[in-house]
Amino acid sequence: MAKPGYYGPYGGAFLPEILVATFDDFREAFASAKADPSFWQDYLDLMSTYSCRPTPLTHAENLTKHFGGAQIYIKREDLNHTGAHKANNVMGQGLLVKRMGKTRVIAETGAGQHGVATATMAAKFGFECTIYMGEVDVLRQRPNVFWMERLGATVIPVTEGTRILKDAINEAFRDWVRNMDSTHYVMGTACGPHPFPEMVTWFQSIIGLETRKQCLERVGKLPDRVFACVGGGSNAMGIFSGFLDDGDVELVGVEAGGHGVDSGEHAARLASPDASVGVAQGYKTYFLQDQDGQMRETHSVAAGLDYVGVSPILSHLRETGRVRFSAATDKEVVEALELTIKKEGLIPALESAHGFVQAFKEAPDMSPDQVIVINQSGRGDKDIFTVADAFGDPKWEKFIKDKAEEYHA
Amino acid sequence: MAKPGYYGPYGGAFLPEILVATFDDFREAFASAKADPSFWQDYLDLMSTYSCRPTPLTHAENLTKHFGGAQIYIKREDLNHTGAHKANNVMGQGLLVKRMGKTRVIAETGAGQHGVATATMAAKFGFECTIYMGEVDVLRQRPNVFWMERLGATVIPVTEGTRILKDAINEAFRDWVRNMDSTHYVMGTACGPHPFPEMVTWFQSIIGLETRKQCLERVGKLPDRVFACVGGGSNAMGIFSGFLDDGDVELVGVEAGGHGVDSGEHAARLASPDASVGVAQGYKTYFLQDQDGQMRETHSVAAGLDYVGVSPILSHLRETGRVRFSAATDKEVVEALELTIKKEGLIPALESAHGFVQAFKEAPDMSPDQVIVINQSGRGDKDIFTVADAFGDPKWEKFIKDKAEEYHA
Amino acid sequence: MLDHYIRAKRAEKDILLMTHIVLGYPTMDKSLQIVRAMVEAGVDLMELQIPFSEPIADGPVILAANQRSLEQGATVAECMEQAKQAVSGHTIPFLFMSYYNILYKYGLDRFAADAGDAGITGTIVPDVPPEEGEEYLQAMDTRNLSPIFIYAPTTSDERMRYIAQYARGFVYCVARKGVTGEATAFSRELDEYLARCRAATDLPLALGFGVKNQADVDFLKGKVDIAVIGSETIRVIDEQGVGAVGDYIRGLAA
Amino acid sequence: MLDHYIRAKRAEKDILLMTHIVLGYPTMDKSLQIVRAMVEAGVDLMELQIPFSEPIADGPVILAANQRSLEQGATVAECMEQAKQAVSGHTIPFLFMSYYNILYKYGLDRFAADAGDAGITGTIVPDVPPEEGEEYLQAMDTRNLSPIFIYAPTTSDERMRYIAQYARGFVYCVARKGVTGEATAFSRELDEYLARCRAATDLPLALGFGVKNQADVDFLKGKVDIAVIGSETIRVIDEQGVGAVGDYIRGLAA
Ligand SMILES: Cc1ncc(COP(=O)(O)O)c(C=O)c1O
Ligand SMILES: Cc1ncc(COP(=O)(O)O)c(C=O)c1O
Repeated sequence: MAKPGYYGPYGGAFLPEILVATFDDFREAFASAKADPSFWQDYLDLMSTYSCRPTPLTHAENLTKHFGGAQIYIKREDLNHTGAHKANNVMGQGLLVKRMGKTRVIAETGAGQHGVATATMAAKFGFECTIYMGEVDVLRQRPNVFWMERLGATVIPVTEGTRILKDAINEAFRDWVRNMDSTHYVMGTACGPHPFPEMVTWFQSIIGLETRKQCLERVGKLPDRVFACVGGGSNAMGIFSGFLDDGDVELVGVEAGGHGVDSGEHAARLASPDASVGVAQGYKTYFLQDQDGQMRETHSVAAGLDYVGVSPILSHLRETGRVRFSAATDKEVVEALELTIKKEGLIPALESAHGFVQAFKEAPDMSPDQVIVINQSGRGDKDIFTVADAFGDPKWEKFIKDKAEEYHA
Repeated sequence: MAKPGYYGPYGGAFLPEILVATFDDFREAFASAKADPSFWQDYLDLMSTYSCRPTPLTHAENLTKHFGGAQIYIKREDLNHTGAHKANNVMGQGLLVKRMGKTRVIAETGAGQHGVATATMAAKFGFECTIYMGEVDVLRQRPNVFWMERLGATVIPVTEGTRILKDAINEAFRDWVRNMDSTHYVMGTACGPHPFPEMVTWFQSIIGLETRKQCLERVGKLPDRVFACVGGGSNAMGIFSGFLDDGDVELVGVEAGGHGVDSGEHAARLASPDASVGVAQGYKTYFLQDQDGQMRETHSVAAGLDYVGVSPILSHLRETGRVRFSAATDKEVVEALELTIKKEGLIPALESAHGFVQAFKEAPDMSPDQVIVINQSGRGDKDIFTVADAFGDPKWEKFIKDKAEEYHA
Repeated sequence: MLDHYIRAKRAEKDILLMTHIVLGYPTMDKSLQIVRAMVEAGVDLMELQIPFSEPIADGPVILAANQRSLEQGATVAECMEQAKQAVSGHTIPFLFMSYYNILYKYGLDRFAADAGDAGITGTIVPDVPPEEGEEYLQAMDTRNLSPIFIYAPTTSDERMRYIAQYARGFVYCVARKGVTGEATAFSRELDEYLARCRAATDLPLALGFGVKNQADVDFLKGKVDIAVIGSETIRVIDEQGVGAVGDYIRGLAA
Repeated sequence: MLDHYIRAKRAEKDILLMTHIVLGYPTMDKSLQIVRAMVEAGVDLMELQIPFSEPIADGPVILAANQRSLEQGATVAECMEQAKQAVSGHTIPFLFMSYYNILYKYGLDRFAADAGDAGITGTIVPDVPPEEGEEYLQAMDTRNLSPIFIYAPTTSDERMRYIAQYARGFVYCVARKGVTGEATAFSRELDEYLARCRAATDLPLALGFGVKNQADVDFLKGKVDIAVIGSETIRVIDEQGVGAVGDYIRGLAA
């Protein structure tokens, strides 16, 4: 890397001047934390006493048998406190915020997972907390909003722009430029201006480090392929980090194919020809944008993948060929979810189920002495409102209608 | 213990003759499993690769500071797969079912936690699965029913009796006496005929064994007091098991005080004078029953504590003075929940929050070199419908109404 | 004693009939009416069930009758009283059927005493196996009441002999797995099971669970001493009213 | 060059006015009308914002104007065309303001070429710090366009000097933390900050963010060369219509 914060031509820190000093401090604090072994130790201690790390690596014996090919293992980030890998990043940033002496955190959230994780971290560390969430998402993800509020966070519905995740990010930046003295912006994924992609990846690399070790201990060898869904790219970068130097381990990122990569309604930046390089939200990467550089609307059944940009590190790793990308459609995702629940008693988040789709496509053509690891980035019970709709469950609908009646009474 | 399966005068196996042979086999299979060190090792392996054991012991520093007394530690059973300690019991019984060569499991469920856990285990082990659930609970706990069905279980709403947990237990027994050749009844708590209380306690003792070890390692001494909520008694027996022989460790069980132990609307069997010794559902213990021995209606904000009986082992431990009992009212529970969420970023299940109430009452009067452990038996996000109502959140109500509108359209 | 009565009666008849009612169902008064109609129709023994909130061994029909009776406020004291009235004026033996908790809460000794005073001959308590029955057996014995025990198809020969040691009056053979009120196949398999029962005890045998019509009763002749009609009489009452009971019973014994 | 124009103009006036509009807001036609009204009312420089979907440094007023313009279908090509028309017939300098992605996607060289051809004098791109601006600077330089850089109160003296090396035309001093369109306290603290800006560069200084009325403009006299009125003109348009702009501007410069 020639320039710091760049991954090939991607990355950078396209910052309004007002934030430059804040980022100088932030970069410095991060660099000093990264160089300080006691910081990582504190992080490990926190994650093993407050969340449930190391998370298990589960051998999915039934799925393996079902597909009759590679041995399928599942890395269980769903067992983290707050139910997803988001906790890793957020707790790490919490420690950094403490180190920087700031007292307030802000964050964007789409599905609400990162918002809940941040609000949780803020409660634990005693920080003030404001969460920006597109108005559309506030309406869709009320359960998460409810918990954020219980956790003491102020949830601000963003009514600007398309009122979804990217607009929440913009609003969070607008808050930050006002309050940077007291406030740290806890970005939820491996995107945004440098050093966010590097830092989020660093905290999430705990997934990959554990997985590598667990594979060697349990299977006696490294996996042949590792699958992860890609929204912003944090869970994927997290697990991939453990294997980047292991040339024989194939790394596969799976994006949101929505109604199909040809439909125009998807969120596939690296697995479709629809995205192009641009600069927004402070960094350079592939964006789903029009010819003028205006960001397009994206679609996915999984709110957490429904984002226009993608980690600059992944853009680079696609270019170097180190990571292969594919997309999974909404329909495939619901099917993979159904199968995984029935066969293994695991309920992956809709986001995570994207990784399962591609793994299921490839497993049958592999041999039983090959090993696949899928990153189950989160648990799906948070998705009940979406999943119930995807299944069109009439009993669920009746339950909601009756509940509404109760409230009308 | 004079008679096997008895704890002082409590316990036993009051079985219809048709089930006696089944229980003979069951007792034998359990005894042989218990005597076989490889069985426990298989259990530990399963729990550490499929669930997230050992679960962490979290130092609740903010709550400790807030109350200014004893150091408060929280045992994190909420981080188990499926979100509660129920997984321990269910996975253990799954291994036993496999050992017995049976192919079908049935279970009762109240809140739905045990049902989801059992359905999960059945999916993992490839068993057929039928869950009995009082009709009232089916209506109240639709999200859990939804997941059980997705997991491949048949959920049968019980329309007999008071249509709640105890009636579901009766129905499960009625299924069992028809299908005992193929079927094992996965009882969800440390109640029922011998060897259920002993077996469920044995599987749950994993909580106490871990806690004891973690305490010694982290705190350098045993805890002074251990608090756990008591429904049927499985999570309490689980954590208490680690300390029964440590005479200096005070053990405190907290029952559902509902609207107050004087109100008649509660589920306090050992912490109120309202219960008396009886025999029902196959075992002898304290029941909330009328003078004639008819079971009374119970009430708790926590569905999982809303039960007429209690583990015979706990009835005995109260008598011997080894375990002290108290009750927490619905109101206290919601307050403790709110405080715990805000201060620690933890969301205990409403059931678990009962233990927190009593711990919070006692912590301030203890000294900072004393140590309290509370068993957080499960996570509370499953309780959103109940908690949102308890908080009377208008935004939640609006969300549900809007969702209902959508379904009406 | 009860077994003497049965043996004597069997000298006259190929098979005896025992019927079952739930006290307080459909109402206290009507349950007495039903008893009268049954006795007049010629039943040889009667089971009076004291309702319990958790009747674990009963199927939906009897379960619902238990609940209905309790909802209408039936108490154990009242059942005791009604039993006394039911017994009086009839010469056949009456048995109490209930679950252990009812006896336990009432006090076993007091229960046995009051039951004895009411003229009751024995008790059927499906959730007390002999292993758990020490106090129960003692109380029954003191008052000369016959504790009726149960054999099931799953009961081993050895265990049948074990149970026989504690059984008095007769042994109640459950025809099949499951709870009351479901269909039973009256088959060769049942024959073999009953032969096992017969070999295990000298006491008379009753067979219950699923006995519904004359054909069932005929099938049992020569195999057991008593045919027990449980849920089916409640079904008849539910569907055709109390007045239909007499004819139904007469149809069975024809 | 731009700085010569500013210095020359400053010889005549205590302070210059730069106003801002969003191209295509409220409509393309009206935005041209507004430009005309502003120039006639005597502004000395004009900022034409090409709307972007993610205007991260803008507050609600300008943000909403960006969105409105895009919703009505504004394209960059059209903005380029409109800019050409806006410039023609006026003698004051016009600057493009936008975010980097707009230039980047258009092609930096092509953007600079087309902007130059349209008569544009310089560009304000708030999300390109000099560190990220190599290509951008080169493209602007080739076409003799002035890249306007920004100072903020959080910018250190050292960094101000660093930025000054890349700045052309003038330096845009942001009055305070936050985004456009919020209130600014015109205070001693601001004075000190502006003194730091002044010390760091020989280029003229503009001050923007929160300049609203004559008092604000008066406060800035002698401290900076240009007062920038941004969100406030949009507010005036939103509240009083396009016709009110001329009077508003004249009121500031009075
Ligand atoms: C469970 C889960 N997985 C994946 C993602 C996508 O984010 P990322 O690509 O940064 O891992 C999200 C985002 O909300 C999520 O909640
Ligand atoms: C989270 C949780 N805690 C506690 C209980 C009570 O059961 P027990 O007393 O057996 O632990 C339940 C029962 O559903 C539960 O779900």
